[in-house]
Amino acid sequence: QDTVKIGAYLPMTGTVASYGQMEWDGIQIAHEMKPEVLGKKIELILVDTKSDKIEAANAVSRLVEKEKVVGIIGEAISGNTMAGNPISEAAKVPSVSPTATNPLVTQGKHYAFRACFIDPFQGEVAARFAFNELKAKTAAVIIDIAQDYCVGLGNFFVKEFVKLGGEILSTTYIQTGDQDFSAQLSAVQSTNPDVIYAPNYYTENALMAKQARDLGIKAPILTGDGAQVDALIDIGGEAVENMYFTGHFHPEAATTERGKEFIARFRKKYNKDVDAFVALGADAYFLLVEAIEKAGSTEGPKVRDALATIKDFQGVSGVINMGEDGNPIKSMVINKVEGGKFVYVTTVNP
Amino acid sequence: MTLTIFSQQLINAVSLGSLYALVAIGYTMVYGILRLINFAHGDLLMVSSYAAIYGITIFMLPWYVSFPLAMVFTGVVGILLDRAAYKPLRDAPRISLLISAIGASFLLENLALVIIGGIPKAFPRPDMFARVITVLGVRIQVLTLYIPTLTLILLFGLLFIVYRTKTGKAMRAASKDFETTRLMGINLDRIIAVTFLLGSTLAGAGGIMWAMKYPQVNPFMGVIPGLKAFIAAVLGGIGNIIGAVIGGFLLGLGEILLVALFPGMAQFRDAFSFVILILVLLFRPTGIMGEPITDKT
Amino acid sequence: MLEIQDLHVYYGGIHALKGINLTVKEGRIVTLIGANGAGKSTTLRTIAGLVRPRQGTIRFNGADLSRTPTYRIIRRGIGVAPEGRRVFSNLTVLENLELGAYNRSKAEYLEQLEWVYTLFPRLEERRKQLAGTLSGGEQQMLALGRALMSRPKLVLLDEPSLGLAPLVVEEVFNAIETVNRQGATILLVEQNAMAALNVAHYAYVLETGRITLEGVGRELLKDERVRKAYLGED
Amino acid sequence: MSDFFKLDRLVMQFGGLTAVSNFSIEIQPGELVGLIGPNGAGKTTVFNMITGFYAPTTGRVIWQGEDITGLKVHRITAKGIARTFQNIRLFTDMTVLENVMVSLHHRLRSHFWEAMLGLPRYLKEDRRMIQDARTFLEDLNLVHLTDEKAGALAYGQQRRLEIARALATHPKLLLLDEPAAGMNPQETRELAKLVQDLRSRYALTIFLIEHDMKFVMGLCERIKVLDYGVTIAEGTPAEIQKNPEVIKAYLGEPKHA
Amino acid sequence: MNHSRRNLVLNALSLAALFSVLYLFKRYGTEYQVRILNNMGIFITMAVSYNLVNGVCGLLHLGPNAFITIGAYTSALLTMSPAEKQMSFIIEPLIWPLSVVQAPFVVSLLAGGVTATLFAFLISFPVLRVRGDYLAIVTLGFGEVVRVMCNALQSVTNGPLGIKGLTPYTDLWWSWGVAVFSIIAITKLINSSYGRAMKAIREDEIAAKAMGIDPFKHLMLAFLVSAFFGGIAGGLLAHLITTISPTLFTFFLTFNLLIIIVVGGLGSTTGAVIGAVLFTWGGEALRVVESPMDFGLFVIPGIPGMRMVIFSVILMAVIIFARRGIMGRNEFSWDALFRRLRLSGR
Ligand SMILES: Nc1ncnc2c1ncn2[C@@H]1O[C@H](COP(=O)(O)OP(=O)(O)OP(=O)(O)O)[C@@H](O)[C@H]1O
Ligand SMILES: Nc1ncnc2c1ncn2[C@@H]1O[C@H](COP(=O)(O)OP(=O)(O)OP(=O)(O)O)[C@@H](O)[C@H]1O
Ligand SMILES: [Mg+2]
Ligand SMILES: [Mg+2]
Repeated sequence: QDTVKIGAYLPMTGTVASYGQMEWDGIQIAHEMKPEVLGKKIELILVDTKSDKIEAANAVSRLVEKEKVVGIIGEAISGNTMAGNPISEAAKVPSVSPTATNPLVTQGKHYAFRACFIDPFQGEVAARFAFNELKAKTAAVIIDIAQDYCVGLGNFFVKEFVKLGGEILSTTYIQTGDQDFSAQLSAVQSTNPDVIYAPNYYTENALMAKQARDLGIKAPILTGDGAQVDALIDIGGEAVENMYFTGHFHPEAATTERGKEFIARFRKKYNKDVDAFVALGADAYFLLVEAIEKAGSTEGPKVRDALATIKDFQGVSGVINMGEDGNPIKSMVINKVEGGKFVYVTTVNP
Repeated sequence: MTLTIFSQQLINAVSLGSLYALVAIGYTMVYGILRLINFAHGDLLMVSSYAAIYGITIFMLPWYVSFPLAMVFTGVVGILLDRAAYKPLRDAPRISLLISAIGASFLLENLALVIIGGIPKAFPRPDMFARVITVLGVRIQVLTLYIPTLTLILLFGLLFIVYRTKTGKAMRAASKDFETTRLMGINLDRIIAVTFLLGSTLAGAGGIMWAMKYPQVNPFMGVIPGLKAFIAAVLGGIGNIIGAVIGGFLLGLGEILLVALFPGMAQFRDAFSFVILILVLLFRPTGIMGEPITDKT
Repeated sequence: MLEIQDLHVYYGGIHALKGINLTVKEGRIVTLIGANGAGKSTTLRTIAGLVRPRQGTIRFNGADLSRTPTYRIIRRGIGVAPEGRRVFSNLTVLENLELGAYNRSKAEYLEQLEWVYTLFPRLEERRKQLAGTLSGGEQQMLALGRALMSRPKLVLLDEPSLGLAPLVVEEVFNAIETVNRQGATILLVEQNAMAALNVAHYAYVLETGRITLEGVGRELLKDERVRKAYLGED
Repeated sequence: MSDFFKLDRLVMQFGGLTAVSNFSIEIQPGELVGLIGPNGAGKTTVFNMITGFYAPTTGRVIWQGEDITGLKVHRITAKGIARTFQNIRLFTDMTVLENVMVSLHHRLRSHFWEAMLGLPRYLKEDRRMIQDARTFLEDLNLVHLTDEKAGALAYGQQRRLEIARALATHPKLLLLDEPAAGMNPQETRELAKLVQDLRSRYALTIFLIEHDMKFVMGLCERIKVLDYGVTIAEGTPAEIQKNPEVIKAYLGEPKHA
Repeated sequence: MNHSRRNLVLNALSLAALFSVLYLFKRYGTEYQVRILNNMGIFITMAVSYNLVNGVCGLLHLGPNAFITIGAYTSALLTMSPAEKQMSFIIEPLIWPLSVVQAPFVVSLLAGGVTATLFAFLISFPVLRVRGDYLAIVTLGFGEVVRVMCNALQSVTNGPLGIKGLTPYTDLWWSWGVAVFSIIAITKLINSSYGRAMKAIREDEIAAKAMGIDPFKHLMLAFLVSAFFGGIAGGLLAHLITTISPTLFTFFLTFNLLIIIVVGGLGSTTGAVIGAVLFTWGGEALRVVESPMDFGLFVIPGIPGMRMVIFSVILMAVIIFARRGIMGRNEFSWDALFRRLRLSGR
């Protein structure tokens, strides 16, 4: 065999197609940057999951059995990753999800890894940042009830913020796909919080910020990496100024060489900034390739062991050490929007 | 809750309700005449929004040219949709038509996904609509005033067409019986094409208003409006245009007030619109304005 | 005026009309009688373009109708009162009548309306009522009135007396004769053979898709076979 | 005074329109009564009130000593009143046999799970239902069409199937709404014979609406005449034919070819 | 008489053949093939039971996902070990009786079916008061309400985080065993007097009432039976994928089922089976259009998303070409098959 096959199962169609498409963009650039491993060409095989669990399971099954891949990237959504994981686990094929942040994804799994933070960590860091740096004593939380990511971040934020001595004035909910948040925002406005924690995806957050602005809400909005996407600034415009993010990196000052090169290539090809989905998609690829290289083999168990012990990995989104349970340990960067750009605020170490 | 906040919430409700109503009238018009649950209607909103965006960004048209053009374009897409997906099924069972509509909806969404991509685009909202005015502490976006006005104008226009013109009467006849409509010397296909043109152009208007209010356009943006329009249309009584407007307003009002009065219940908002619907149907099984079924034995 | 030659019609595998030849001369009342399922309605439906013949021609004032869409056929001056009434139940009586005159000018419409109202005063009484709530007989009158609204040259009537009170049946047949006298040609399908043969100038007897007998109306009344089979005499 | 079947001052209003006012009648077991009147007089409405499709505005329907006003349609059928429809309403996509078997269903004793699992009691009942249904088809001369789709039948056959289906509910009172409509005189005569026949064979009481005067006058023992919802005459066929009011409102001047 | 004997033998033979094929796949097939076959079995159960309400009774019911969801959650919560549950419910702990109970798979499946049936019973009162499109939207609503509840009731469902780590009990015997059982049971019901009553209601509810049939009772019966099998199918699905969350059960699932039964032929159980087989297999087979195609001289790069575009086009083409679906309202029968064979044999 003259090629090494790496499979990706991503939502290229269906309700969360944009996440899959962004990640695929990142993976392809990463593949351009590193097209070979162990002296062989890497062949990338993409399988669509239609944003659906049944298809996700089929997809992994197909990658493992039919395409005989040695490693798997995916899925973008935790729920779908949990549907795919057990299959790659049983086949002893290591998998790295770019953005499945639900703690349950890797829990108890041997061959499942991820490139992103898990929800509790991000929620807690956000709470500490809000309390210590933004000097917020009161907060309102707006959570997308349909996303495990948002529910996870929101809940861990609340726990930590209260522990620090802050007060949660209100917790209110939205649903993925909602476009009108005026009622929720008006309700929040009446409690006049110091900060609004809205750990939702960029699609909801951009519209929410706009409507908050229109209603005259001044409190800063703090959110997670799922919102740190170029389109947020496109859509939100001035309304997203001063929105804070707990993220992986800031594109203007990448910490690693690889990150710099990646950002440059990405800009050249797409003429836009790298966002979390793109960067994490690339890192999932780099992590797998690095592990294969380190293992000197494409055998599942060896690659798995290599992945589990990766140290000081120079990723696009920063330096990664693989921790327990397949969850990476890396520093968190706080960014904000200023002048229509993401700018660096501070770094929080794990 | 202070009076200001309450008034603010009322404005929010009117704003949302009138948008629902606007989408619902186009929906109910096609629905009432063809008895077709046009699942692709929502996707026409998406088509018109993208068309408007490209009109402005690629063809550099001013918005007052681009928007009407986008509406016309959507009307034409509607006619094409009828030709390709519905006309061959004119005398087929309704359910086949429904499946064709679902297929058409999938097709529009996935074509957009393949051609344009899933990442949302910003809608270039002209500043004159984005302005916010403050009345007694209540902040009102001027768009909030335009939408109900437009809805009412279109409502009366549509009522006139459907109830006062000959074409309108032919439409209503077609809603009951295609064959006999043909026996009146009416060109049924033309009447249906006109119906689609009107309904789709209305969808075009709805799409642009929707995108101005929520300036984020993606291939799936029509799903929720389509569903809400369906609810509003049924709530008001199928095929009843005034009913659709009432249904739309009621839905908007209900959704906002639920969250306003019980912010903790916001997670049940989507379920709540169905609960309103079910309650109404319990007491009026054919909707608020729907005529009782006159099926003689 | 209407000339049908060698007409064959199929419903899927069922051969419903097996080569029909039939002529309707201008100004006449021609009737088509026959048992249930003989193909009477099918003949009318084929003329109106609702069913397509597999073979044969239908000429109306010289033009072939067999490939013309229904609405064009109607516009050439044919009015149809279909079997089973088929009134638009969601429209009012008046709106139903208006649609009957879809391709007519306002003036012509008003004139015809006046006339239909004199034929059937009951319709004027109920003009605001939804057609769906009319009684069976009222609906039949409406269907008939609606077919006349376009001032057709040829009127196709499919069992217009079905379900009508005796007095009204008489009225309907009187109306048919009146309409005819005022210039319209009529092709009438009827079960009520007695009444039909009485008003008709010419008649055809249809049996399982074939014309078995034809002749002047009153003469057929005397025909042995007809008396036995359709008039119910021993 | 018996309580076999009695309508007591039935009134039916639709919005402002009084379709039937103060309609009363008593019918004795085994009688064959006709209901005639101009179109829109309210005849079908009377049937609809008897069978539960309309709830009368006021008035009562007494059936075998019981007030059944406002009961659900299927309950009334189960109590032994069956009807046919003026505009034929067959189950068009089902076979002739199935159409009749539907009417036998309300007498089925087996539970659905017995049917689902194919248990013996159900299978036995099912066999019996098929036999029953066939006898009704024989009675109405439809056996040769047993496996045809009802929608493919000719009109006259459909009318007969309607009657077979109503009979299969095992009624004591049969309401026929214009059974001869759409039939030619020959078929109408046969139908009249058939109705007589069925009446004696199944010990039926029959109440029927019809516009074919030959049919009504030859068949009914007693006739009631409605006009604008009001009863204008009642009596034997001979009396009715001579009644000037009936002639004026309904029959027209006798004129024979 | 000997025809029915022959048919019985043939039925038994085909069942034996089916299960031998399944055995061969289980033994020698790849996990991928087995997975698709499992999906097939489960979708057959869903489609056949859904068809009972939509096809046989003629109601436009758009909420089968509600029953599937309820069956899936019930069954999943019952088979999980208390320890696993405690680990999974990281935001709010699972409420008491559920947190400690554990039941064998069979029991959990039945419980899933029964819970779904109970729910169907409760909602049948408002649902069956309305008809036509009103019924469509009300049932669609119940599907959505159930999904929203699954998100909101975190102490029962773990909200959007979902439930994971279920034991993959569902194998070919289970998925196809249930499929075969549901086909037989539902076919028997449809062909029984009860089924005739349901069809009569579909054809003409007014006439059916006049023939002594209680529409409410019979529609409810169909609704409940459908919910029961839907619930069981949900339990099977949960234990095939081993993880569930509310996103599995959106109205897209309903649409898929509707497509299956209409394309197969609304009202035909055979059609529902064919539709389910085509859908589950076809969805995977269509993946070729997305992989890059190498024509030797030039390579067409795969276009992600093309599969769904082509799927929509095929769907519309099929429905336009075969308006009443593949089978219409006909059923497969040996008699018809033999008639066909004899005819073509001549
Ligand atoms: N849509 C149809 N599909 C299949 N067969 C049909 C259809 N319409 C009519 N037929 C058949 O065609 C034949 C002729 O029917 P047609 O309706 O023309 O008869 P008819 O003479 O009008 O009878 P009637 O007096 O009962 O109205 C009948 O055998 C009938 O069963
Ligand atoms: N559901 C209804 N809503 C409003 N009006 C109705 C309704 N049903 C019947 N009517 C009216 O009641 C009157 C009586 O109707 P009905 O059908 O009983 O007449 P009928 O005597 O059976 O006439 P026909 O002999 O023509 O069948 C009619 O004027 C009709 O318009
Ligand atoms: Mg006929
Ligand atoms: Mg009547």
